[in-house]
Amino acid sequence: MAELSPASQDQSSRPRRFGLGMTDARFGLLLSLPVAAILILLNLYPFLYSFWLALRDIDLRFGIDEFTGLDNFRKTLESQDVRDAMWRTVKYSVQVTVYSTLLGLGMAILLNEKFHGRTLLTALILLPWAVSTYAAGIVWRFLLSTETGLFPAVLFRLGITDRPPNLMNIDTALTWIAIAHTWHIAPLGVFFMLATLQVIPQDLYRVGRIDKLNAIGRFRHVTLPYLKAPLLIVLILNTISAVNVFDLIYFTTAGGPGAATRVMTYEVYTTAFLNLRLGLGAAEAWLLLILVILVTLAYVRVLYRKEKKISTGEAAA
Amino acid sequence: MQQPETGSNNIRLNHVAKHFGSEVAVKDLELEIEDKELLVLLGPSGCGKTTTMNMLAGLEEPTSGEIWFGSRQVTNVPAEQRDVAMVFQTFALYPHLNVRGNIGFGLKTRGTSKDVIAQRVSEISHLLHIEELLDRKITELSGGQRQRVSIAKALVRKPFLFLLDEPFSSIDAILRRELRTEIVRIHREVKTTMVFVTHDQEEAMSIADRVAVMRGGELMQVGPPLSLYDEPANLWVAKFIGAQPTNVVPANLGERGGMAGLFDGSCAMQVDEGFFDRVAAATDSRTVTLGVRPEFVEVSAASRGASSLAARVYTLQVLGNQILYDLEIGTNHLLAITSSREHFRVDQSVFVDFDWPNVMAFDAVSEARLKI
Amino acid sequence: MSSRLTAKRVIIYICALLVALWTLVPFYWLLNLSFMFNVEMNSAITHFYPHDFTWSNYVRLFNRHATGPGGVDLLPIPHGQFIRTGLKNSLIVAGVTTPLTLLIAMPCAYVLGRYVFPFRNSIVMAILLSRAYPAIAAIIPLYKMWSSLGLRGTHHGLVIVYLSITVPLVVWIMMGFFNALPRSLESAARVDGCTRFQTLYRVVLPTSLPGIAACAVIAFLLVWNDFLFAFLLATGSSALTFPPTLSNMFFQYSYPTEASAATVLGVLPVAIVAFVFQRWIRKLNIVDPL
Amino acid sequence: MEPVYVQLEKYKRGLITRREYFKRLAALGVATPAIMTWLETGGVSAAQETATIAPEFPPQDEIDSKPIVFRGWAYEPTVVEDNVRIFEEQFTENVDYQTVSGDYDLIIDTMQINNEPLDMFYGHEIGIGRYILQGQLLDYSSWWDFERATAEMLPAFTEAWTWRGDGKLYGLPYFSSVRGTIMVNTAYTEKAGLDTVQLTTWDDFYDLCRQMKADGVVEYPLLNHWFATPWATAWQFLWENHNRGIDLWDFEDAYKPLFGGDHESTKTLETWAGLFADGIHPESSFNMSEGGYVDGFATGDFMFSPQQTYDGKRLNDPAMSQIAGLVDFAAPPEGAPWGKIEQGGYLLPKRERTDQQLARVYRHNSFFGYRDINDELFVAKRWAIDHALNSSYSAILEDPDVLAAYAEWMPGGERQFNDMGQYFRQAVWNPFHQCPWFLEWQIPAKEELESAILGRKSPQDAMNDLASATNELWERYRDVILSNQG
Repeated sequence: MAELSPASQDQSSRPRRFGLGMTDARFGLLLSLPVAAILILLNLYPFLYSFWLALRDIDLRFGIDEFTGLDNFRKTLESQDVRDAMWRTVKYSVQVTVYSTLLGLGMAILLNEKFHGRTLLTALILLPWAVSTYAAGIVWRFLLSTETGLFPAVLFRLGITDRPPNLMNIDTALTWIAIAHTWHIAPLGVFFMLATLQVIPQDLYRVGRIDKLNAIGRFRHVTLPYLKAPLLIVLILNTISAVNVFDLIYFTTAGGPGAATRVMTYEVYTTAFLNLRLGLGAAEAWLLLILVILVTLAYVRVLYRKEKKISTGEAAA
Repeated sequence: MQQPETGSNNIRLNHVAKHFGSEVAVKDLELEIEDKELLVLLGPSGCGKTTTMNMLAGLEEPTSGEIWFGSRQVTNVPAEQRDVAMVFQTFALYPHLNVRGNIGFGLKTRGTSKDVIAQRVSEISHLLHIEELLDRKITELSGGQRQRVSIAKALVRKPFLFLLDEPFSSIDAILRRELRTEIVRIHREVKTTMVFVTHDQEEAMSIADRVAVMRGGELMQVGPPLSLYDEPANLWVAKFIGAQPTNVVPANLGERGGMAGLFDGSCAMQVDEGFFDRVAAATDSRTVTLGVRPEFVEVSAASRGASSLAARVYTLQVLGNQILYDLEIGTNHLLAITSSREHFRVDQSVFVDFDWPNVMAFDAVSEARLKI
Repeated sequence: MSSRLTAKRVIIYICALLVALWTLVPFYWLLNLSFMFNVEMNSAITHFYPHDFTWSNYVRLFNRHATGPGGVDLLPIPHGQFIRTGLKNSLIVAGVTTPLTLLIAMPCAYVLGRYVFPFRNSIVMAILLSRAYPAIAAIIPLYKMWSSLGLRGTHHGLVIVYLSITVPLVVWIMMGFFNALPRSLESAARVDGCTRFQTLYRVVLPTSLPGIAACAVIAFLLVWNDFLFAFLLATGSSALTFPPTLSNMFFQYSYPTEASAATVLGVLPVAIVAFVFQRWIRKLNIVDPL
Repeated sequence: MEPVYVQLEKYKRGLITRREYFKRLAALGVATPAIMTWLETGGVSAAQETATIAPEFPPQDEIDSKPIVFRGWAYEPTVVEDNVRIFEEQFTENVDYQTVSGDYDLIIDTMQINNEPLDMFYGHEIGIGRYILQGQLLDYSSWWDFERATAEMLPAFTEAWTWRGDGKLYGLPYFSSVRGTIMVNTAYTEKAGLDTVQLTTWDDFYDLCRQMKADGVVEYPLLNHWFATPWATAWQFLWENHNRGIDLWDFEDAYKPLFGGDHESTKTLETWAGLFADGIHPESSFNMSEGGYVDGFATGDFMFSPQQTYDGKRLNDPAMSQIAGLVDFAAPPEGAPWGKIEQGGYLLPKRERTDQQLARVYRHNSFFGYRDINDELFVAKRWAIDHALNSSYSAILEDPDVLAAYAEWMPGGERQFNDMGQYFRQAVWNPFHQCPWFLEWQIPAKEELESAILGRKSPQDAMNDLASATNELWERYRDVILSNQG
């Protein structure tokens, strides 16, 4: 007859830590409770509260606070300023998305090649991403300024212009800020795409060579199919980042010259904070939110299949 | 092999089932694991053997049914309270601890004193010949060493039940053979109930006291390796067990002493009368499926009459002192193993006879083995 | 064949050089300005490097005098005290938020990556949406709430707000990280006698240290770099963090030289941290953990 | 003699002046242990003055428990801190001083809305209308030195601190300046062979700029007050039209806008657009911060620029400027208004206070905005001497110490100092700055004016669009304003 081993006796004499009642479901709920609380109190509640605010005419400066229904939304939709700002946001976002995605792709392809200093360069390109948007704004403000800027000085020294030109003018300011934004955000896409490039089997390129594909052909038929999904996600993330731009504008042009860089976030900032009309500002923010949600939904759609895979995949393992 | 005895430390699975959503991983499993035996859970991937093992370990809760460790019901007891130890396919060694820390971890979590841990670790590392590895990092070990460490880690606790989940599948073939013998040796020394999961029937046959064969979440058969080989419960087990696949020959036995149609009548041979009688005693149907292991297929250059089938050598493989022939009979194929030194060439015409006393017969519909 | 390869290598090195310039020149220019005297910066022709190199802008931020060109006495930069307080506050707020974030986020990320439980998918979806929620939209209700709760202009008020940003992001990243860990380690731990909870902190977390450290860096950067929330929820208070105090150097009287030096003080620590940890950060799939 | 508590009551109610009160108290020979303590710790020179100090007012323990809350703008905070220290020493007081940096108006508004404790804060005259409408501001008419102080200020500057709605004084200035003072880079006047620059009208001034360009003296003769900060262009539009005698507002009807496409002011904008189109003014100014704008002139690229009077010091500082020693004031036109008054001052927020606390706050605020314990204009003079922030108190404008300090920085010495005094006397106050929705108005104003200057819109369209944006504001707030002015 067998007897219980000593180890088993050790075990049975010890008090139970989490009782029999601890199931996977309860464990999951218990551990995600703090995060759920944060999401509800600091994300969901303010989100609903902002809708409540949008239904009121709240003018802190003049102590006005009354329920006006959908009036703020009507004003927002009718406002030419808002329409212009929305259009600028779209123009800006498209620029940022295109520049940063293309640049990110280019840098990823470059960093996937073998050359001396590749490791260092890979490490360096993280820096613009690490220093945040406001710092990117400051840095580019100084680069572009007519008085102290590098670019105008170079153009002047090279004799291309007869004095340091004003690059940030009413026509070009938005584009320059988009370039600054690109400088800041492109690295994120680089890492994402580089990770994908590095898992493409080299054999596929060998097969490509055997099948007499040139470099462009190999990119189209081997690289691109792999990059499709990450590329799409990078596109969407860059777009969201661009739509939400604020610090960059605040630190460079503050909406000017004229209204050239008054994007939607700046419009919301002006209404809600400079003018302290929180209700109207909240309504404008909702318009911005809808734009972001549309982009995010695309994101969710891309990820949806993977998400489904993970939840059933757990069960099978 | 020993007769099952109803000891107080036997492990019982009563009507255990596990569902994942609509997927049924294990279906109404009835199994008794005897005290101190080495039971191998054998089956192809997806057969439910790993789920069964996880339920034994307490890593999964059964959807229905009960699990008993001796007189203790453990159905819903989580792993940490079950006193089981487990060796994983991926070794599952903690990378943040060294070998010594890994081996002692399970004891430490159970509050064993430091001195006892040190003593046990040194005992077990001696048993597994890994004393010199104790202060190494996990990343510095080879695959075989890792496996030994993970076995040591499991054994050090002297668990009530020792589970091994395909422990050798990520190790190369030669080492795997060594470790098989090792496992048998260890089992003899530690005298603990072991459940060993594998999809490799050769491995199962070579180490098991008893083998439990599973398929599609169902238990097909339990028994000592030889009995599985000799008396498979059904055609599937017969095909699954054995170094070379069993030849499956659909047959219409016809009249006693007459010719039987094989392979849906595409060829005919005379069936041994003794065999015919035994089949006739077991079933009314004349249509059965014959299971002929390749070692019971005889190949000769000359025909022995009506009991021989004409065939052609399609391919041959030399397996050391034996030769495996793939023989073509019309459009059908039969495998045969001979240990005779007589060679046949590819494309040579040969004659095939069955060693009738060793031919198995299965019900053509249920595929259950006919007790003949 | 060999000549073609050489041409390709030349192109690669040219591209690498361009990428390096694109990345580093803006930083160089910031440093360049920060090492100039005001007079030199105001000269009619912009200098590409400081002809009269000086640390004075940095020194003067720390309430010290310096000697300018021609022996002129340069007063301390008045704004220096705000910059210093701002750096201190940023350190406090980021320093408190980061460990709290890890404490709250890690268990949740683990169960989201590993377990099936009620509301799991709702939580994942909420995290996803919270990440896309525009800060400027989020801040309007928070401004009102924080004002009436008396949380405006306090360190803990900022910490709470930052948790609402860092926690979802870290959960999002680590969820994928935990999901990619070999499952057998946890099974082993359970069999070795660990409860689910012990498994988490004795096995899963110790083996995930690189990922956790990288998340700590990301959370720290996120808080350290935030401008908008601090700007609107802490201005006018002694809890104001670095970025909004810096912004004030761009409104009225301050020189690009001085503002550059102040910017460098805020940017340099994060640049160094990011550079040191970049290998780990890159390993995390920040963008798409699923 | 009345008993002490009666006199205290009178003092609190402003029925007797502080001096009178102290004199009477001294005459009563009141002395307490508090004064002894103070004598031991206080300085020797201050000790001479202690005879006139009311030792029982306010009681020492109350001072320590409830500090006076002072929030200031983040300009030279070390100087302010030192002033706070001096005040605390002079009066054995307790002050909680902190600076605000960032978007000042937004922050102060937020603090006011949240009823955060505040006894004095820095503000511009342009803010008082807004604060008063919020019901957040207390006036200074019951302050004991009210009449004496207002009599010492230049009238236009007093007017700036006086709310049009009730005619009461709401701020005490610690510095005053004239925005729009024309600075001249004398390197270019020398090149052009000009002795002095005597201004007459804005049109003549702009003609001079054109002339300089035509003569090839300088690429950009003018750096106008058009920079990126929201109010910059808007302010010059207000003051220049005011100087030109053009009325933009109906002040009686809650700042109803009079301008529009056909209005006279559109011509001003047309002139501006012409300056830009003809290359008199550079495009880069629209990206400059306020500091960048001053520094822009300091690069020496420009001949003229309307600046603040006090910027003369910075522009002539060799540590800051490329054109140090070359910056002069253009002489303002004889008798005609020029530029715009701009002051920094201290405002007194409403909050629950006992009368005694109010007396302490009055004493505190008058130290920073008027006179110290020695009856000196200490704070104002210190700013004028150290930082060229001048004062609307005539005494400072004529003070020999201040003149001496100016002569050190400015190449023109006494002549320049006198020119500056002239600017002060001729500066005007545009009452629109008191408009409660002034901040809101700046934003569309900047957009529309800049669009017209940069040639994106015709001045007529810009002014029409600005008028319609302004009308919206006017309609929205008209009733609130009229009821408050009622």
